[in-house]
Amino acid sequence: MLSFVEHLPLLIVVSSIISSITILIAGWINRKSAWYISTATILGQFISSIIILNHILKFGKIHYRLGGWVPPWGIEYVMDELNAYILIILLFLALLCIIYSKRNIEHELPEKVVSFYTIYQLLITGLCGVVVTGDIFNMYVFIEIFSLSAYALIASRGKISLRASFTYLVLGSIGACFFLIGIGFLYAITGSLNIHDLSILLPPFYTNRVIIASFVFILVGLSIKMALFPLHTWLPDAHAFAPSEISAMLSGIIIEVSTYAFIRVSFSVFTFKFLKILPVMEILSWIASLAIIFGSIWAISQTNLKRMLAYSSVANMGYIILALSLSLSSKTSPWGGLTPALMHIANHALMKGCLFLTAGAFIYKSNLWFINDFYQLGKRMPYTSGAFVVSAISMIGIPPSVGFVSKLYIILASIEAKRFIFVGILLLSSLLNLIYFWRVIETMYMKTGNHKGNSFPSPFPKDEIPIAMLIPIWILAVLCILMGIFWLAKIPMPILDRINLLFGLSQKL
Amino acid sequence: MKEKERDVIVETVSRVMIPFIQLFALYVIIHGSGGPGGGFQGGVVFASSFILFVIAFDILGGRKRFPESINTTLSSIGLYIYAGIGLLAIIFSRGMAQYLNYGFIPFTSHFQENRALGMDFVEMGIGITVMAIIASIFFDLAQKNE
Amino acid sequence: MGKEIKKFRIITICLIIIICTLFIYIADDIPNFGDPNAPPIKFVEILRVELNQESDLLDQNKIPYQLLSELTNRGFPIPVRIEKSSEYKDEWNGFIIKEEPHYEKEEKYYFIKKEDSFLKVYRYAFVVRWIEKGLKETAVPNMVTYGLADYRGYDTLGETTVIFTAGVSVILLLRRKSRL
Amino acid sequence: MEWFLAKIFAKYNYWIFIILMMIGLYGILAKNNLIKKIIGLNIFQTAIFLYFISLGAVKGGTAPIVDEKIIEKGYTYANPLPHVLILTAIVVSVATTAVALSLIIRMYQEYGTIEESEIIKKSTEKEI
Repeated sequence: MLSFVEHLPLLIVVSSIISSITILIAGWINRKSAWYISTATILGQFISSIIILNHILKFGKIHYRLGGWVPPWGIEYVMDELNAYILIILLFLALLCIIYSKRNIEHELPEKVVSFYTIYQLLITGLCGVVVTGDIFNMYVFIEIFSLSAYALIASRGKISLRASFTYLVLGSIGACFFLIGIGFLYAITGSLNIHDLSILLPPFYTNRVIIASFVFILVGLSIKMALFPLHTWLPDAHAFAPSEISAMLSGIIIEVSTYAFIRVSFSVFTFKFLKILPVMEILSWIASLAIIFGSIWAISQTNLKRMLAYSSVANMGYIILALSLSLSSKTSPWGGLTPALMHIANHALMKGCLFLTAGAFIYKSNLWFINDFYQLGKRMPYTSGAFVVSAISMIGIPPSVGFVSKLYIILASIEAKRFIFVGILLLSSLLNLIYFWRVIETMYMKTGNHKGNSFPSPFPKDEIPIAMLIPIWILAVLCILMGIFWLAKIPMPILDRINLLFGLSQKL
Repeated sequence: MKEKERDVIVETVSRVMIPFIQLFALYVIIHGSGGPGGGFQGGVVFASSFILFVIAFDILGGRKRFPESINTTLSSIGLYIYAGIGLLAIIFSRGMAQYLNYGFIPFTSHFQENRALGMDFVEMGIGITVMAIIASIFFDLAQKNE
Repeated sequence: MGKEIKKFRIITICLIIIICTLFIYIADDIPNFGDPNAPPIKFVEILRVELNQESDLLDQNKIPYQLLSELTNRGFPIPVRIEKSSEYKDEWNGFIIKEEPHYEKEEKYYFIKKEDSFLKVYRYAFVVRWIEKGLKETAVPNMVTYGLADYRGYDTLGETTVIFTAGVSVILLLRRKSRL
Repeated sequence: MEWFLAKIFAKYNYWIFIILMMIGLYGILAKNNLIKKIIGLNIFQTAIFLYFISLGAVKGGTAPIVDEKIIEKGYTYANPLPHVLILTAIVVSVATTAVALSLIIRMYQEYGTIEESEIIKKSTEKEI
C-alpha cells in the first residue's frame, strides 16, 4: 500500500500537465481564468513539495515505480533530499514570478495571455520532471520540454528576442543532442538507463574510453544548457529581451536545473570515484574562474540593465561551478562537499529573481532599458528601487546578505583545498560586482538628469508599480537578507549535510 | 487577390484519396498493438490528409473543414485521455497501484487484458493529440497573416 | 561580412576535427553492432572471481558465499535461487525477488558462467524480459507498442507533452487573430 | 591495409554516424541561411537516431513483433528498446523543427530576410 505522500512527486508533474491542458480549454472560454488556474496549480505544487521534503527528512528516500514495473525494467522516480531541495526553490520562484506576471503580461502581451500561461505551465512541468526523475532518458525528454517552452517564451515579445531565441534554440538543441549521444554511449556499454542501476553497473568500466567520452558529451551538452563560460553565447540576448518574469525564471531556475542535472549525472551516475580518476574538476575550476572574471568585466561594459544582469548570471554560474569543482577536496569541514554549490544555487535564485523582477518593473512603468535613463528613479519609484538596492547589496556580498554567505563558504572551501588563487579571484569579482552595481545605484539616487540634459521637474511625481507586482519583489528582497541570517545560523544545514552523505562526500553522522 | 487556378486532376484525385488516407490512419492507430503501427504514425498520417486537402484546394477551405475550436479541443483531449488513464489506475485501486498501471483499471476481469485495453486507449489519445497538433502547426505555418 | 563568415567556418572546421578525433579515439571500445550477446541486447559482465572449491556449490544450485558478498558489496540485489540454464554447459541463471502484483515473484536477473578458470557473473539487459515475457504480461504482441506505452509509458507521456508544447508555441508565435 | 579495411567495415554504421553528424554540425554552425541551419540540425539529429537504431540491430534478427512461428525457425528479435527511445526522440526533433520554423517565419516578417548576418546587422540598428 502506497501512502499519499509517495504519490505526490508524480502528482506534481502530472497535475501540471493536466493544468496546462485545462488552461488552454478554459482560456478559450474565458481568458481571465488562465492566470487563476496556473497560480492555483503552482501553489498546490509548492505546498506538496514542502510535504515531500518533510517526509524525506523523516522516513528517507521515496521510490515510485511508474506503471508498477520494478526499476531496471521500467521507469522510476527517486526523491531524495537533493531533489526536494531543488524542487522547493524552483516552485517558490515560479510562484512569485506568476504572481508578478499577472499585471505585467496584461501589459506586455495582452493578446497572447492564454497561450503564454499554457506554455509557462509546461515550462514548470518540464523543470519538475527533470528534478524528480530517476531515469536518464526520461530526464532528456523533460529537458526538451522545458527547453522548447523556454524558446517560445523568450520569443514571445517579438523583434530582437526572436533572434535571441533562435540562437538559444540552435545551441540548446546541440546541447540536448550531445546529452543524447552521452546516453547512447552509456547504453551501449551497460545496457541500462536507470540512474541507480547505472551507478552500480559502471565501476568496472571506469577506464573504458566510451564511458569517458560519454561523460564528456554529457558535460558539454549540459554546460551549453547551463551557460558555462565559453558556451554562454546564447544567454545575454535571451535573458535581456525575454519578458521579465521569464528572465527571472531563466536566470534563477532554468540554468540552475541544468546544473542540477549535471550534479545528478556526475555524482549519482558516475560517482565521485570516477571524477577523481579524471582531471575534470581541475579543468572545471579554471573554466569557472574565467567565467567569473569575464562575466563581471562584460557586465561592467553594458549599458542595458537586463544585459548587465545577464552577464552577471554568467559570472554566478562560475561561482556555482567553482564550488562544485572544490567539492571533492574536503570530507569533514562544514563547507566541504556540495554545500557551497547548493547554497549558491538557492541564493542566486533569490537575488537574480529579485533583480530581474525590478528591472522588469522599470520597463513596465516607463519603458526604461538603459542605465543612463535611471536618474531620479529613487524618488520616482522608491519601493522598487529600495528592493533593487537590497538585492544589489547581496550580490556584492555585504553581510549578512545571502551573497556574503555563499561567497564566504566558497572562499573557505578554496582555502581548505589550498587553492589560494581562487580566493583572490572571488575577492576581485566582489570588487567588480561593486563597480557595476554602484553605477546603477548612483544613477538612481544621485543623478538629476542624463547627458542629454533631460530631467524631471521637481517635486518629482511618484509613480509606483501596482501592489501585485511589488509584493513578490519585496518578498524576494526580504529573503535576500533573512536567508543570509538563516544560513549563518545553520538552520537549513542538516539537509545539505544529508545530501553530502548521500553522495559519499561527507563522513558525518 | 488572384483567384487560385484549379486543377481538375489534382482535386479529383485528392477527393478520392483523402477518405482512404484517413481510414488507413485509423487502421494504423488501432492496429498498433497487433502489428506495425501506433499512435504517432497514425496521427501523422491522419494529419497528412489535411495537408493534402490544403494543397489541392485552399487553406481557408481547409480551416473551415477543421475549425480552430475543434482543433484546440482535440489537441487537449488526447493528452487528457493519456494523463487521465494513468490517474484512473490510481483511483480505481484506491492508491494501491502506481500511475500508468493499466492493469488495475477494471475494463475486464483479466489483469493482462486490462493492460492491453489501456494501451489501446493510450495509443488513441496519442493519435488524437498528434493529429490535431500537426494539423494546427501546419495551418499556422502555412497561413499568411498580414 | 565575408571575412567574418570565413573565420567562423575555420573555427567550425577545427571544432569538427576535434570531435572527430574524439570519436576515432573511442572507436575501438565501441561494442560491435549486431552482436547478439552485446550489453544492450543480452547481458553485461559485472564481476568475475577465480574458480575455487566453493564454486562446486553451483552444481547443487547453491550460490557460493564469495559471490554473494561481492554482489552485496557492489549494491546488487541478492539472488534467491539459481537454476542451470542448459544441461551440458556450465551456465546458470540467477533469480531475484520483485514486487509486482499479479506477476511472478521471481525474475531472471543474473547469468553465471564458468569460463577459463573464472566464474563470470553477468547481468541480463532489461530488454530480455521485454522480449521473453512481454506478450504474457501485457497481452500485446507488438514489442515496440508495449515498450512504448507500458514499460516506458511515462516517456511517451512526456513525448506527447513535447509535441503539445510545440503546437502551443507555434500558436503563441504565429497566430494573430485568435482567442488564445 | 587489410587491418584498416576490417576496422572500417566492422563498424560501418558508426563511421556513417560520425560523417553525418559532422555534416550536420557544419551546417548548423557555418551556414548563414537560417533554413539551412535547421536542415543541418535535422541531419545532426538523424545521425544520432541512426546510431541508436544500429545499437538495436541483431544479426539475423527480425522485426520485434512476437510470433511463435519465427521463433520455431530459429530467428531472434531485434532489440525493441532503441526503437522506443528513438520514436520519442524523433517526435522531439519534429517539435524543435516546428518551433524553429515558426521563429524563422516571424523573423522574415520582421526583417524581410533569412540571412543571419543581415538580421544581425538590421537588429542592432534598432535595438529592443
